[in-house]
This record gives sequence, C-alpha cells and structure tokens, in this order.
Amino acid sequence: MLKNAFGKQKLIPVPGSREYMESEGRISAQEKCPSCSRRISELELKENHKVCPECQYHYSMTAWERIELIADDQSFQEFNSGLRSINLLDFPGYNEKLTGAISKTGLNEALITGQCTIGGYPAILGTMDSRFMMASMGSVVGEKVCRAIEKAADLKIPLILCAASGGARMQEGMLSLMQMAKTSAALDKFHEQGLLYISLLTNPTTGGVAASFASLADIILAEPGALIGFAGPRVIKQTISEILPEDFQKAEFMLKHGMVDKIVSRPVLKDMVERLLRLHLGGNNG
Amino acid sequence: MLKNAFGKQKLIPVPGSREYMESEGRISAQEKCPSCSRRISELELKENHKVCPECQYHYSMTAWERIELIADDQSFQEFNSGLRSINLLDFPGYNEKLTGAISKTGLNEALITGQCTIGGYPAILGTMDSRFMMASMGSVVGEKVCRAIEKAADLKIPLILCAASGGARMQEGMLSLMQMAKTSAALDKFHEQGLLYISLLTNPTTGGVAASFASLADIILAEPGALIGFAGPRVIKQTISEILPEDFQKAEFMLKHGMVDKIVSRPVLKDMVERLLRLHLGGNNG
Amino acid sequence: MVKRHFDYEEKYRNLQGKFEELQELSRSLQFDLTDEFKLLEEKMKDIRVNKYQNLTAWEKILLSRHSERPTVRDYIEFIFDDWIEMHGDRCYGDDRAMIGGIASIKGIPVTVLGHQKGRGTNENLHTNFGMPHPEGYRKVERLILQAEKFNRPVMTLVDTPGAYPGVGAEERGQAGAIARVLMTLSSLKVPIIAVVTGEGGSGGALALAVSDRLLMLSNSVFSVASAEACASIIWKDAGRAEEMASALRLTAQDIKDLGIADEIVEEPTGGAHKDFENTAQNLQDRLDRNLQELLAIERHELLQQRYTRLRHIGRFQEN
Amino acid sequence: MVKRHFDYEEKYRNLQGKFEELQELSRSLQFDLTDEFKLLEEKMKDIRVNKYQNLTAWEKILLSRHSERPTVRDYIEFIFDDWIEMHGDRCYGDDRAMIGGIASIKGIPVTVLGHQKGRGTNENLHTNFGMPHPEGYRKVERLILQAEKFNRPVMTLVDTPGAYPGVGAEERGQAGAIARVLMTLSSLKVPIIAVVTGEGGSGGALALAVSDRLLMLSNSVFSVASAEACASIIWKDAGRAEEMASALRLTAQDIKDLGIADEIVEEPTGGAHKDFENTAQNLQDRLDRNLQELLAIERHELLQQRYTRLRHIGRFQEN
Ligand SMILES: [Zn+2]
Ligand SMILES: [Zn+2]
Repeated sequence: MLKNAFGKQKLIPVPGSREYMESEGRISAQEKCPSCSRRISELELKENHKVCPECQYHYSMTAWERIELIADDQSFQEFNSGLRSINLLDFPGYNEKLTGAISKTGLNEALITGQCTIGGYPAILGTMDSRFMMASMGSVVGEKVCRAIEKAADLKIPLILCAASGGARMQEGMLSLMQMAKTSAALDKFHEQGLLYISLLTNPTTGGVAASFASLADIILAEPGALIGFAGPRVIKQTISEILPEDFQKAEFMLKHGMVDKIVSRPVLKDMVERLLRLHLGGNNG
Repeated sequence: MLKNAFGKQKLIPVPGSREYMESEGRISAQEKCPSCSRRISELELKENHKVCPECQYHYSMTAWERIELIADDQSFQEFNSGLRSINLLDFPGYNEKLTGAISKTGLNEALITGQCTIGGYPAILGTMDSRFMMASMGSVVGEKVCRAIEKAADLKIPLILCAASGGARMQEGMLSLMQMAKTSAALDKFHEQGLLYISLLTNPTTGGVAASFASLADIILAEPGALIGFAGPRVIKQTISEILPEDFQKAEFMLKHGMVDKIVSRPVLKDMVERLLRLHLGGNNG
Repeated sequence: MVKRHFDYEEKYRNLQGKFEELQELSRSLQFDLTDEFKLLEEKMKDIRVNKYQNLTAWEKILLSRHSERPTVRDYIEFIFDDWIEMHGDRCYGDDRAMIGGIASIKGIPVTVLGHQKGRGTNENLHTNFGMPHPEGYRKVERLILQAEKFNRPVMTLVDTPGAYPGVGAEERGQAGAIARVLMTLSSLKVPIIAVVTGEGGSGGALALAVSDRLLMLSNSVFSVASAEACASIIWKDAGRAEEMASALRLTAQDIKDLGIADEIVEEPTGGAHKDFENTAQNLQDRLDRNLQELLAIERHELLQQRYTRLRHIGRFQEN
Repeated sequence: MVKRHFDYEEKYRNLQGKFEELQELSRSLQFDLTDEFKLLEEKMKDIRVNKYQNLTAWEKILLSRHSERPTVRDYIEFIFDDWIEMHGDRCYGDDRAMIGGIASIKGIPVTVLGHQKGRGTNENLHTNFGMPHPEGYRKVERLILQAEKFNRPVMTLVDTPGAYPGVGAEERGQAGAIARVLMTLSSLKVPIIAVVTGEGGSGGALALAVSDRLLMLSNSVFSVASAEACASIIWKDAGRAEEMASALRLTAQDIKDLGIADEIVEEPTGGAHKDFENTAQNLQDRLDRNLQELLAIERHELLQQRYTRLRHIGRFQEN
C-alpha cells in the first residue's frame, strides 16, 4: 500500500525531467497502473482525476491537484503560506530533508490551507501533500491546521481538511507529538460553535494525524483503497507476526468497522462535498 | 440461571407453610445450596446475607431483605406504596396474577421505593422483588421509578436502584414498553442536574429494565453470578441454535465486556455504597 | 395451527379466477348475465375492502411482515430529496439493519433513521432481517447528536421484529445501547417525528419511536414483544399467538387509543405494497405537515411537551 | 549492539563485592586501612550519585522501562485514599492496560487514570505490557466525562510504550479513540494534572498527558515514538537507537526545557524503585500542591490557560 502511494513520484513532474516533459505534453507518456497494470496515458489519467479508468485505482494526488479537484475554479485563496519549519531540536539531517522536500514539491510545507468556494458555497479547505516528507505533522502543519480551523470559526463557514500523512514529524520530537493535542483542542472550540467539519481521508492517513484532527470531523469521507489507521501495517506485522486480513486498514475495511461515513471516489467527490454543504446551510453554517 | 433464581421460592416463607415455620425457628431447616450442594441452615444463610459460605452463591433476595442489607437500621421511609396495577387492557388472567403476587409477597408491586440513610448519607433507594411476577415493569414500576428519580432530584441526594427483572410486563402491552422511555427520560433530567445514580444489577436483570433505567447509571454495580442482558438466554439459544459460552450473560461476563463497573459481593455491598456516597459528597450531591 | 402467512389475496385471486371462469362459461353458453355479474363483482370488491377495514390483530401482524411490504429504504428514497446515507458507530462496525443519514423534505434538511429489512433471503441476510445490533443503536446515537448540533429535525421509520438476540449483541451491550438512545432522544433539542411503517417490535423498535409525534401506517403494529413470544411465555403455548395478538392491543388503532400514537396514515386496500407511490405520498404529506407544526413550536415548549407526554404514559390506581 | 538493559547497578554491585573482598582480605592480614576504605567507599558512592545525575537519554529510557520500576497501580495505592477502581467502556470491553477509578487525595475526591504495566511476564500478559486498546481510551473518555459531571479534578499517570498496534485495535478504531480523548481533555471543565511516571510513548501516552500541569519523574521519558522506531524509520538502522535517544530530546529535563513539562519530581539515586515510599511521597506532595493551586484558579481562567498552553506549542518561522 505505502509503496503504491509513494512509488509514483514519477507522476510528479520535476522541471527538466522526462516526467515533466511528459506532463507538458512534449512526450506522450504511458503509465502502467500499479493495481491492474493497464497502460494509461498521462492525459487520460489527468482527465480522469488521476483514477485508473479500468480498475478505479486512485493515484496519489498533490495538494494543488486536490484543491483543483474540489474548489471552484479560481476561487482558492491560500493563506499562511509563509509558515516554514525550522530545525528546532537541531535534529541531524532535518534541514537537508526540508530543503529537499521544498525543492521537490515547490511547497513550503506538507499542508496548503486557504479559503474558496465549492459549488458556490464558501469554505475553508486544507489539503496535504504526501510528497513532502510523507506529509508528517510538525509544528507548521499543526499551526496551519489550527489557523484554518480558527479562520472557519471566524467566518462561520464549513471546514474541509483532506488528510494524507504518515504520522508525526519525528524530527521535531515531542513538539511534533503535541500538535495532536493542539489541533484537537482547536477543533473542540470549533465544534462548540456548531460548525461543520468534513474530513477526507486519503492514502495514507495514519499515526498522529489519524489520531487527531482527521478523526474528529462531523462527517468522515475516505477515498477508495486509502490506507487508514493508527499503527502502520509493518509495525503491526512485526508485533503480531501474523498474516493481516486482505483489506486490512483500507478505506473499505474502515467503513465496515464503522470508522468512516462514506467512501467517495474522486470523480464524484466534489459533487458529494457540494451536496453536504447544501444540506448544512442555515444554522451556524453560512 | 433463571431456574436457580426462581427455584428458591421455598426460601420465602408464606405464613403457615413449612418454610415459614422454619424461618420462625420452629423447624431447624437445612437448605441445599443450588450451586455447590452444601447443606446450609436458614439461620446460617440469613447471617451470611443469603450467600453460601462455601461457594459464595448469592441466593435471591426479597425487596425488603435488600433494603435491610443496604439502608441504615430503621432509616428507610417508604413512599408511593399505595400505587397498584390495574388491568388496563382487560388482559386475560392479569387480575389473578396480580392478586396471587400480592398475596404471595405481601407487596403491592414489584418495586419498593423510599428514602433512607446509608452510613449516615441520605439517599433514595429502590429495590425490586423478583417474586412479584418476575419483577416485570408495568405502569406502576415505571411510575415508581420516575417518582423516586424526581424525589432524589428534589432533595438533591443520590439515587440507588437495585434492579431485578425479567423485562416488560407483557400484560400491559405497549403501556408497559413505554415505561422504558418514560424512566429513561426522567433519568436524563436527573443527570442534567449533576446528581449521582448508582445502579445495582441483581439476578436477573434483563429485557426492558436492562434496556432502560438499570443501564443508565453513573456507576453500575452487579452481584456475582447475576444474569444480565437484553435478550433471555433461551431466546438466544433458539435464535442461534448454538451452545452459549459458559459464563454467558453472567455479571462476570458483563464485567469482562465492559458493561459494569464492579462486581460487588453482598457482604461488602453496603460498605461499597457508603464509600461511593462519601466520594460523591459535595458538588450537587448533598 | 397458527396461520403464518397473510393469504387473503391468494384466496381472493382464486375467487376472482372462479368468477372469470363463470363469466367465460356464461359467455360461451350465450347467457346474458352482464348486470348480475356487475353487481356480483362490485359486491366482491366491497367485501374485500370491508375485509381490509376489519383485519384482525393477527392479520395485521402478518400484513405488517408481508414479504412485499415496502422497506424503510423504499420510503426514504421516495419521500426525501438528496438522501446521503452515513455509516458506522465509530467504535465497532456499521449495522446494515439500521440505516441513517441526512436528506431534505420540502427543502428542510433532516436527519433520517430507520430499520432496514431486506426483500428476499439474500437481502435479509445482508440486513439481518431488520434486527439491529448495538452498533446500530450507537450509529443512531451518533447521528441524532449530530442532528442536534446542526439543529436538524429527526425523522425515524420503524420496521423491525426487534433488536437481535445473539451472543455478539449481548457481548457488545445491546441493553445499554438501546437505553442510551431512549435517553438521548427524550431530550434531543430538535423536533422528532417517528413513523411505524411495518413491524414495531419491542425495545428494538421503541428506540426509534421516542418522538414528538408518532405516526403509524394503518396496517402497522407496535407491540411490547411478539405475539408468539408473549403466548409462549404467558400461556406456555406459542400456538395461541393469534389470540394473544388481540389481547396485546398492538394495532395502529389500539396504539392510538392508548394515547401512544398520534395519527394513522391510511394504506390502500390490500396494504401499502398494493400502491406504494400513493402510500409514500400520503406519508410525505403527513411528515411535512407535522414538521411544519413542530417547527412552529418554541423549542423549550416542544421539549416540555415531549417530556410531559412520556412522563404520563401508564395507568394505575393510587390509594 | 544496543544495550537493552540498564545494568549499572549490577556493575556497581560487582564493584562493591570486590571492595568487600578487599576489606575482608585486609582484615585477615591485619592491615589497618579503615580511613582509606572509608574514603574509597565515599568516593564510590559519589561516583554512583554522579552517574545517576548524568544518565544519558538512552540510559533514562532503559531505567524508565526497568522491570523493578513501580507501576501506576503502586503509585495509586500509595498516594490516594479510598481508591475504587471502575471498569469498562460500556461498549466492547474492559482494558486492563488502562486503569481508572475514583479516590481522594488529602480529602479531595479525584478521578484517577493511568496506564498499567505488569511486573513479570504473567502480569504483563494480563495488562498487555501497558499498551491500551481502543476500549481503554473509551473507558478514559467515559470516566473523565463523569469527573466533569461531578466536578472532580482528574489526575493521570502515564507509563506506556504506546497504544497497542494490532489488528483488533485497528478494527475498533484506535486512532479515533485516542483523538476523542485528546479533544475531550482539552476542554474538560475540571483541573487536570498528569504525571509521567515511567515511559511516555507516543500518542498512546499523550492521550493521558493533556493537562493543566504536566509533571515528570526525573528518570521518566516522553517521546514522539520509541527511539528504536525513530532510528529504524529515519536512519533505517534500529541499531542507532542510543544516538536517536539523544537526538529526540525525550528526557524529563528536555521536555521541561521544551516548555511541555512543568515540573520534575526527583527520584532517589538508582531510580524510583530504590526508594518507592520516598518517591511516592514526593509525588503525593507535588500532586497535592498543584491541585491546591489549580483549585484556586477561577474555572474559566483555568480553561483559558490550558487552551493557550496547548495552542502555542510548536516553533516555526513565518515570512
Ligand atoms: Zn488500474
Ligand atoms: Zn454453595
């Protein structure tokens, strides 16, 4: 699973690379679906919201692709983009990791937050990018989540956070773990005001992000096949030394076990979010 | 289980019977423990709170015996004793059943409620008597539960209800089922006031009583070996046609499955209730 | 032997068959009996209508369990717009015998909950014959608390033989799960309308019936326990279920007379499945009207009324 | 090869043994070295004390996991009066890795919660090595909400390698269960004091550490994940756990320096198990003092302070 999610960095075009030229249409690329092995062209994949037309395998999406999928055209106004991580513990190698992630993704951190409209309804939208250090949650991700929550509360509009994360950012030690408590505390205040929070769990949502803000929504949606859980499957395998169930920790497994409201495939995601926003109009929600 | 609980009606002396004379000390009786077959004299049993000294089997207790066990001497003041069931649906045979139960037990209904002190702490105490039509809940039991709740709320003192019931009183049809909703609604108001409610589950607590007031306490205690559950074991056996687990629906099973706070054996019950009352002093509780 | 199946329609169809044969024969013999046949046909129809207006309690039980009877999902999909089903109790599982979600009725967002029976064996294995486990009741609790958060009225549709009696259900606290829903609904700060569409069986049904208004379809029933169980427990004779059905006062009319149900929604002759659209349309109108009425009541007053209503159920004498 | 066991005491005992042999021998040879031995003995003791004042992060990890280290139940029984343990999540089970109940401290009723490790293999199988399942966190949520209802302060004792990573734990929603406790504690309307008594491992520990005051025993640790796991994930080399331990800043002093812990409760030389009574007594005094301080703060102000404290954790730059 994890491998599938992160093995596709080819898809994210680094300027000058073959993939970049493909994505620019200068090469006609053929991508082999990691699930059904069907060959799909970049263009076909893009037009199908990065979902395999054959087997519905959901390719990893970047934070900006996710925004493009959900937000109305041109409506997204990013905020707090200037927040950047610092190596607060002088952790060996963290600076280099950050620099690498920034140059690879063009992002300052693993989470983009902003205001937009979705089907005309105003909302605060946050999307995570697993290319950025597995979208682990450090001080910046925690802070941006809190500010997004607070912005939605100020404006009394719904909050939508699209999670994707391997967990806490270990390089920030306990300051990273505490972001779980910080974001959960901010959400408590948000819920107190009777506002709507929709969480979308994408591949993968595990560890500290799963065990904090991603699970504390009114409505929890998940993408088909997404890995969702507290502990990583490798850790579990080590602990119990048993073969894990076939669909273990997949979105479908989590649905069956009562942890998510709905599995929503990408082509209908925006429509579903719109309908949910419409049904939550009035009251305290815009 | 049920058989054990109700097979011991010998123990409840009906005036003129052999058992009555035994209990009066006119015959030196020997009772065989239904669990370990040890022979126990009436006196020994009485002095040991109706618990087998050998195997700790808890004999069925009458409502008044339970009051004697828990309330401080002479402190119990019964209220609402004048409420009596009527055959509101003209249900065939109900009048006769009621008359029989009343003459057998000397009670007007299956629940006694009143005010008392326990270790000096004031409380409202209700006890059920399974000899009275299996302590099924009809209009009177529901009404007396509500009045006990309201009395405790008025006086701002803790409420202790000792459940024992086979479920709803079918002879009162839907008016009996609705007592579940009625008692649950009254408890919601009670909890709103921040007051303490301790529920003691004794053998048996099933059906409509288990699925309403008996399960809605802050603290749920149970007697060792008590049958506790929603559906009766016979019904379940019919439905699933499988052999049930050894300790199925026993208090110990319910503890293991997270449904009760503590199993408290009869000799230490009063002490436990006292300690709980002491720890809940202050705040809204007296 | 207790009749287990509502077979009046079969019998009626047989009668109709004979009647048609008679017509056929008379035509072939060139007897002109048109007027007589017309009268006879009308009489037959009248008798059928009359039959359905005077079903016994047991017949209503059988009709409420009829295999062709519309399920809760059928009603939801007809009555509500923009139905979005929600899943799970966030704790153990998703119970397919209990469905819930959000939708709108005449433009007003509501939370909808209901027992889901299946049609046919396969569907019924999937939905466990409409008998929920504790996770079903915990899903209900989660969704009604969310309805309260968003100030959304709640509508419930009741159709279950009862909560499932099984080992897993007991292990996971069936009794407590039902009790919590009863308590939560009793003070939920939004209007609640409940409809018994089919079988209202025991505490498992009651958990969705605590409401400001209780409607019942005219062939639905609501009972403290199944007539079979009551006969077997009280009379030690499950064979007397039919007699027990009458004693229990469980028809829609009985429940209304007892002051528990508020309104009866008439079904067409033959039962809801004979004209689903009409039944569902009627029900929609009633739900809409009741909702409008409840929304007009000041919230504190509404809760007071709900409590008073619950608090006064039951009859007894006091000396 | 990473040292897996804190063996300083063994080594010290060996040294002492040799020293005693030396003393014995010198006595038998009638050398009068009393003064020299006294000096030597004091020097040895000083070195030991000094050692314990300068343990490396890894040594503290090993000490925090020491098999003789007092368990949470030991502390509870010493510190609190009238401890009554409560069980169950009312939903699925009773988690023996997480204990909770009510008790009093200097006459004030409190709700007490903590991770329970066992001593020895049997006990540890019973308590799952102090690694809770979701039902443990749901028991916590139930008991803290009850504490709030009765206006009872909450005290938690943290000692766990982490929440259990297993199939059942995932099936029953470990992530959501922990998240809910974090959220509930953040706004609980009573004072909360947390103490890390041993191992503070990851989110499973954090769920009991959201508080108004966080105390740490001087040899306890608190880490985003185990040093072994971090080394294996970041450096792909579990063998570098010792180096990772220092990088993670997980000792009580580090956590205090990071502004997360408020106070350090000193343990005796050799660790808490070398003088349990003294350690527990110290801890009781600290809990009592902190509770008095928190009870003196107006409730709204207390909640404001707790929120501010949580809201400002983290460091970053903003352009
Ligand atoms: Zn494919
Ligand atoms: Zn015995």
